Amino acid sequence: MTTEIIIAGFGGQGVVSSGIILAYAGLLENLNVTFFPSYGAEMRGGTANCSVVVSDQKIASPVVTNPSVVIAMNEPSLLKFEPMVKQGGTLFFNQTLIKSRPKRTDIEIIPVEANKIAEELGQGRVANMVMLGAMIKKTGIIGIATMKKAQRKRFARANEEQLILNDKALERGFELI
Amino acid sequence: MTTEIIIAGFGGQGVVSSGIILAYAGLLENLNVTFFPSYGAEMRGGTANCSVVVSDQKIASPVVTNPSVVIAMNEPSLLKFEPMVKQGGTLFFNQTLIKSRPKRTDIEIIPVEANKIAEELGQGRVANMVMLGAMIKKTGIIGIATMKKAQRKRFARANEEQLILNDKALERGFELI
Amino acid sequence: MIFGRPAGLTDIKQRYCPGCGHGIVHRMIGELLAEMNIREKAVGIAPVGCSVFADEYFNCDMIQVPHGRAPAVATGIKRARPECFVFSYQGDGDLAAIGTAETVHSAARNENITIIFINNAIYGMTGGQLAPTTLPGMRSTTSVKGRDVVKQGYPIKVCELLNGLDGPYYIERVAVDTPKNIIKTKKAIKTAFQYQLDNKGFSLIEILSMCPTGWGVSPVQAKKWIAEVMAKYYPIGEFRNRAKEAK
Amino acid sequence: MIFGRPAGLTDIKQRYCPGCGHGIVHRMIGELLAEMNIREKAVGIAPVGCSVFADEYFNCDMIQVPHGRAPAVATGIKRARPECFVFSYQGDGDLAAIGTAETVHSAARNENITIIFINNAIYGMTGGQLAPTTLPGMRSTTSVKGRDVVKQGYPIKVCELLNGLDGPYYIERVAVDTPKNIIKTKKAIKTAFQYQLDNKGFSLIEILSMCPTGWGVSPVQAKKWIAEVMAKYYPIGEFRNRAKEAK
Amino acid sequence: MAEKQLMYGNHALVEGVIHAGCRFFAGYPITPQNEVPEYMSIRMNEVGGVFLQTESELAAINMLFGAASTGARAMTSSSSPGISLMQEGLSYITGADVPVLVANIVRGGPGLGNIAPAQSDYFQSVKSGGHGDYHTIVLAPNSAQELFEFPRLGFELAEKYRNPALILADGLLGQIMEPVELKGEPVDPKNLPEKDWHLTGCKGRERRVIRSYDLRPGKLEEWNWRRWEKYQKIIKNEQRYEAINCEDAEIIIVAYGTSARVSEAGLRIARENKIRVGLLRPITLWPFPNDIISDLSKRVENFLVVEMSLGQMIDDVRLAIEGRSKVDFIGHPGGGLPNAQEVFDKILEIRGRK
Amino acid sequence: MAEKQLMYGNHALVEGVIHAGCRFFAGYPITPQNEVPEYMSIRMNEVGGVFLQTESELAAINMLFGAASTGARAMTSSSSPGISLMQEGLSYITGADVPVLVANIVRGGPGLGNIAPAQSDYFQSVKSGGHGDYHTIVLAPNSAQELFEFPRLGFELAEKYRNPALILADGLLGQIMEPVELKGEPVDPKNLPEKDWHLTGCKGRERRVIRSYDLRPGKLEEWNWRRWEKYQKIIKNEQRYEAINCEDAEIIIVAYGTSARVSEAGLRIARENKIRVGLLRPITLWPFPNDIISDLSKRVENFLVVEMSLGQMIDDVRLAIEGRSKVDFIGHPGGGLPNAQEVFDKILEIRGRK
Amino acid sequence: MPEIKILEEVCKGCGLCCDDICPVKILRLAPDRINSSGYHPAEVTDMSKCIGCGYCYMTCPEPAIEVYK
Amino acid sequence: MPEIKILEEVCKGCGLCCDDICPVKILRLAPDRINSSGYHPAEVTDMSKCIGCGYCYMTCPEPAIEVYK
Ligand SMILES: Cc1ncc(C[n+]2csc(CCOP(=O)(O)OP(=O)(O)O)c2C)c(N)n1
Ligand SMILES: Cc1ncc(C[n+]2csc(CCOP(=O)(O)OP(=O)(O)O)c2C)c(N)n1
Ligand code: SF4
Ligand code: SF4
Ligand code: SF4
Ligand code: SF4
Ligand code: SF4
Ligand code: SF4
Ligand SMILES: [Mg+2]
Ligand SMILES: [Mg+2]
Repeated sequence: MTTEIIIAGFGGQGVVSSGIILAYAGLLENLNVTFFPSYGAEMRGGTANCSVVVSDQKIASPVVTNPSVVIAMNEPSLLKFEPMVKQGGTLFFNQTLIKSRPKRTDIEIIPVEANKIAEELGQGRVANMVMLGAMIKKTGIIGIATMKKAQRKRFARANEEQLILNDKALERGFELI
Repeated sequence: MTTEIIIAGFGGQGVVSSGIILAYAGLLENLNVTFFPSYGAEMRGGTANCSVVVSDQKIASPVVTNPSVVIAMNEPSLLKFEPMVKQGGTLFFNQTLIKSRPKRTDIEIIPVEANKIAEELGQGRVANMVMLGAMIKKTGIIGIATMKKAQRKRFARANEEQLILNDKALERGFELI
Repeated sequence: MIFGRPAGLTDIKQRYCPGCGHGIVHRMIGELLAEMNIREKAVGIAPVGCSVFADEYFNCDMIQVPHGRAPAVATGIKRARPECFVFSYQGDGDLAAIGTAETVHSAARNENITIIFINNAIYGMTGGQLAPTTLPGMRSTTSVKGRDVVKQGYPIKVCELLNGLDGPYYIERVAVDTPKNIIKTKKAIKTAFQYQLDNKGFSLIEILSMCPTGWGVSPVQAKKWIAEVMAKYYPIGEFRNRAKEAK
Repeated sequence: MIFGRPAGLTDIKQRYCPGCGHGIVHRMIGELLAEMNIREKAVGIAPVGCSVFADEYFNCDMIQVPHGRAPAVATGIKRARPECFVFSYQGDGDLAAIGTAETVHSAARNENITIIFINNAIYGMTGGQLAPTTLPGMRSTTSVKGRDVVKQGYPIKVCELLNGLDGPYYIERVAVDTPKNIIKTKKAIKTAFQYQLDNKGFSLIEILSMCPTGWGVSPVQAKKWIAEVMAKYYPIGEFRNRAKEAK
Repeated sequence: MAEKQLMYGNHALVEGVIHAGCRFFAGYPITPQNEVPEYMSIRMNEVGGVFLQTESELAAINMLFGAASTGARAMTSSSSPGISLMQEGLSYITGADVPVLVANIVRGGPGLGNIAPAQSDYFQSVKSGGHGDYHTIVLAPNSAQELFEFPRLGFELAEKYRNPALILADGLLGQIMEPVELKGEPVDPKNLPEKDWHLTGCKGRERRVIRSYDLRPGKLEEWNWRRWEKYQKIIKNEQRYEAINCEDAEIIIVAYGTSARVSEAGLRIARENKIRVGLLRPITLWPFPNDIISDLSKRVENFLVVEMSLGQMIDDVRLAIEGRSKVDFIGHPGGGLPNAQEVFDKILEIRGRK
Repeated sequence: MAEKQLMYGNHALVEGVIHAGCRFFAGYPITPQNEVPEYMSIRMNEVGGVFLQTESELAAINMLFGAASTGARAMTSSSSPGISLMQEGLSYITGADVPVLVANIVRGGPGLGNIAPAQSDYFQSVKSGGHGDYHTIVLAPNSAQELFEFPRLGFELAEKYRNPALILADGLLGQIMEPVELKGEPVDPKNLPEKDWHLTGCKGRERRVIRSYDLRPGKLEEWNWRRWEKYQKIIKNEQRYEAINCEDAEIIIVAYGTSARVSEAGLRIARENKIRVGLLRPITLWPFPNDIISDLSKRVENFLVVEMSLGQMIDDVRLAIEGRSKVDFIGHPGGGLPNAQEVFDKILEIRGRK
Repeated sequence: MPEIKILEEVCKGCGLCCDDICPVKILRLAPDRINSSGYHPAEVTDMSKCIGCGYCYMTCPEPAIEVYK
Repeated sequence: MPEIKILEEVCKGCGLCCDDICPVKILRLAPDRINSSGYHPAEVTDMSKCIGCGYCYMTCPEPAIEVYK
């Protein structure tokens, strides 16, 4: 099975980290993975997004054009990526920051109060973890235990409280579904 | 008729001027002409030489590989260009500065005491004029009157004594033959 | 309204990071283009750097040019159309690294152009690498343990360097960390612009400017760092003013 | 024999014009390579310019490099093989025009190399065009009426320019017009060579040198012109010597 | 087998360079390859190598010229505009027969263009963007794994033939993360042999000179012809490619780098639909795998070239095919990416025409 | 008819540039084109134009970028190594759709090479030595007369298509003296029309922006495709060549510049010997006169390409011929010159093979 | 009565205006709100104190502040 | 007795050594001779005066002068 995922949001929303954590997790489960970030201007501003492919076969193309899963962290991302989701795919969106609502009916749509929950946990920055938790539960492509390992690989230099907070956020998201 | 000429010598020996004067002269006699100088290092040192083609037809190639006329102003030039002279062609060489002697028997060889005569005229620099005088007399491709006009075109900014001296040098060479 | 977005800036929202010094300088240039009535004859030059987008932000004719070559392009414009007002806007990597030759020679020619030089001691656009102006010991993504002057050399003090030339007409270093310095900065830019209008020749205004992202600090920490550290290494002041020498 | 062709020069007859200053400097470098016992670990860099042929003349390993890039090549050699003695030999067009950035930055890095800089105020090799060092009013084949500082800008004083940097260790300007100055020149070059051997860093020796051909005068007139005109505009002397500052 | 690590392509390139025994890097930042100098600055520090962030790409390529002339394995990395600035230097280095390694992580052009992945520097790389008659060996990886492996191959070929080698990779390959296996024994720089042209100081031997000029009449022409012979050898011995499902193919796609990966995805769809499509992926762009394509063209009617450009490699494909087969094209210039569906659609179209 | 004057090719070029109404020159000395800046400095002074001797070729090409952006006819001149340094600038200028004129008086390469005439910068000129997908219009004069005439043609084409134009002439053409007729009415720069993209200050109009980048997803690709359409127009409308004795030819020589003149001399020998040889001289190297060669290849069995290089234009000839005819080659790299006899001998050899 | 207007959608919450530059210290970042770009915009605590000096405007990179008299 | 040797074939007749640099003024360009490169070489008028200071050697670009003691 091959899952093609796009995660999108502001620079500061941990979009790239989310993608890398997913890729690490895939690798930990001995799957083939590719991760491809794409930014706006040379480095500054605009919205960032990344494509992650997780598969049990050799991955030909790391380029994702119709993802089966999209995580939209902010308004512009929703507008941009909702139309791309493959029929029958799943769209996760950050209900806290996104005013408008998805329109498609041929895909499954999962609203997540990512920032709200994150703020409850005391740190807006972990909204991406909440999203990831919800996503893996829903799609089942990766187990939560692996995700916890993976985020520790990604944030090797982070302090323990932060890592624990990340785990909590993953769990909160996981429990949502 | 097409005449292909190569003139060669040291930087300081007026090789390039000689070629340009010949080209001017050809133009004055409504012939087609091309002149092509070639130096050694970017600008400095070594021996310089130039190719002149004078013809009553359109000139295809300005590149001269077997000249019918060669003027050698110094030793290295003689060594380099003697072998190139077309069978039945003419080789003029500067007897004053060139110790060795041409060997070929299938071409006409004209020794000229160019520097000696020039020094007699009071200026070594006009040796090239002496050579030109001898060459045009021998080959008859250009008249001496035209040559005098031509050198005045070349040395437009020179003072009158110099121009007269040049004429004298042309004549001395002319008379040699 | 006594203070508000100047006519010399377009309405486009700027892409710079929060607290970036570029915006402050943009605002002042935008004001001067309007106040000095030169917007309509100005041709501005955007470099390669975070301010590559300056060609969207200044409300006048603009050209975006190869990395470091702004002074050459400015020279071409000014020589071809002396009636135009020509300014380039450049970062430290652009002006003091890859563009060193063009900077030095346009100054030596006393080319009648104005260069606004944003010294933020870092390569902002590409992600915070070492700049020719990165301070000794200062961290960057290519000097993670801090600039080692033995291996990576000493920073270049652009005003001091150009002051070794006979050519330039006006050279001054300023900063945008406090309102007081910001006001001084505007004055310096205005003086430089005026000298070009008076055909005096080459002016360069070096502006110490915050790059919170590249420095990895908050905007407020960044502005404090300018006063506490940066301005000590790059002293603020007028280095060359031939108008005064003349007197 | 007390004076004669030094072991640091090859036997190849030099292609320079009669009375050219390059030959005088070559001879001294050739002597020092032998006297200081560094010939066998030296790698010399020939520029693009009349001295492109230096790669035939110096009796040590040599590399001929792109116009103006000698300091970069020197950096590459020295960093890759610090045990080698590395010197570059460059003209004013090479070093102060197209090579400006490499010159400034190798100086700023205080790269442990020695640059011998032949300032003959002209582009000799290409036929006497304007150089960045051509004096105001001086004629060249691209300034037939003399250098017009308004249109063609002011000459670059390389020592004064580089002295605006913190990096360089030793900078001195000398001349080869008289035996006295020639002796001084050799002393300066020797000092620079020694500093490299002592790992002190960057040295540049600017040498005012005759180009009779480019100047359109006789060799004797040329050498007189250095004392009477050139050295007045480019004052001879030591600009930077960190060894002395240290004390 | 070393376990696989998740790595950026740009980091894999750095590891490959260190693994190949290179201890000299000089370069200037530019997106999308900033991770190369950044990570290189850390790794060179760890292995005691030289890392130089230069004032410009001109300085970088000329520092390589110097370093490599002493026998050091030296490399630089940049992206399109920076590589354009190296053309004079590359011409000199090739003219002086000095081996260096240059990586171009290509972005959209021309001009400042953008920072999206592109393959539009093909001509510059294989036809020699600098002046004079010369070629640089050009390797085209298509994965992080190959970005790790090709630096070593590049140095080996460069030194074998005394000629610069290029690694040409679109920005996507530098920016992706993939599992990479750090295969093989690392090269110890101390074991690299001294060659008879290295500049090391002339102690105990004749002095050596490295230059790219010869003003003696006719000599430079002779030198160029000698280089030509060298190039014939390279063309004969070093054409590299990967052929996927070409045996029975009725349509063959020619693509390299990311285009090749997307094309392979397209090929899979085609095969699922029982269409016999093959993929010929050039690994050396110079020497171009001319012979295999020429052979294939004797039995395959249709070729499809897929490039992230307006069409550059297609010239070399057509030169190999010499009119024997029809050549179709999918192109995406300016940082555009092809996708598998579009490749498959094109295949259907070609098929429809038959 | 103006009387003919004996002129250096390089001086004829200068006169042609002034004649074309160009009043902006920026350049850096290099043999074999030093006579261009030297004479230009005098002429620009006379006509009140701008002459700038720059600090480098990089500065020169970027000064042109600025000057031409204001609507001025701007040109620079250099030779091979200097042109290599302009590749980034040319890529930007093309990417910004700005017309400029660049002359390359080619010398032997690669590297410092020598100062003898060469044609080894063909690839760099026609395949675009800079990064990204682009082409520059390339004109190839073969006489001092054409060096006088082509600057005007170059500016007109450059402005018509908003694209840089190159004049590619081997060093011999710059160095020879030939009679030149200064034909036609000189262009008065004051009469050059203002275009809607000139940067002149935005008084009374919308502000204008000249740039070569677009970071918005997909936009740069669209822009490149628009430029591609422009290029198709140029290819369709601007292929220029001179055909000599091609009507009845059994063997056709393809050569430009000095090679074409030498080949014509060879052709004359052949015709004297009753051998039906023709000469197809490309005048535009880009767009390459593909169509005529393609047509000729449908009836002519043998082509002979003569270049002062290891063989570069021959690729474009083969792309036009697509295997229909046999292509022979005479090459002289590194500043070597062909000669008429050798061309004739080759013709005999080809004939002998039949 | 001088007063200022903060363009909340333009503000990037950099906080430069909220530090020590306002002579009457009436600026801060809104703790409770974020704008659609996800930034906490600056806000005025007591407009009546404003003296219209314009320092906040001068310090603002965007500028997201307008000052009225 | 110091003396110098002039390598006539190496000399380019530049005259630098013949100007004022020789303290005893014994150098001049041979008026009558030219070498095979066409230059009038330097010559010594009165060797006995030579003090072996080496100035001529130092001044000579080629160098075409050797000094012996
Ligand atoms: C020839 C070339 N080299 C490198 C780059 C990559 N690049 C873009 S911006 C930049 C440096 C920007 O730093 P600076 O000039 O200080 O501007 P800042 O972003 O700090 O304002 C670099 C190296 C490029 N675009 N072109
Ligand atoms: C890239 C490049 N530009 C220009 C040239 C032509 N060129 C050769 S030497 C030279 C200048 C030489 O002048 P200088 O450096 O002062 O040395 P000099 O001959 O005076 O000793 C120039 C411009 C070149 N070879 N390469
Ligand atoms: S990176 Fe630095 S300079 Fe660039 S926009 Fe951000 S803060 Fe400003
Ligand atoms: S041109 Fe000048 S610098 Fe060059 S060799 Fe002649 S005299 Fe020396
Ligand atoms: S105008 Fe002055 S007083 Fe009023 S808010 Fe701004 S800084 Fe404070
Ligand atoms: S300075 Fe401007 S952007 Fe920053 S917080 Fe204040 S209003 Fe917002
Ligand atoms: S050594 Fe001294 S004294 Fe003797 S000739 Fe030479 S300069 Fe004159
Ligand atoms: S200085 Fe040397 S070259 Fe000049 S004249 Fe004297 S000996 Fe001859
Ligand atoms: Mg910066
Ligand atoms: Mg010089």
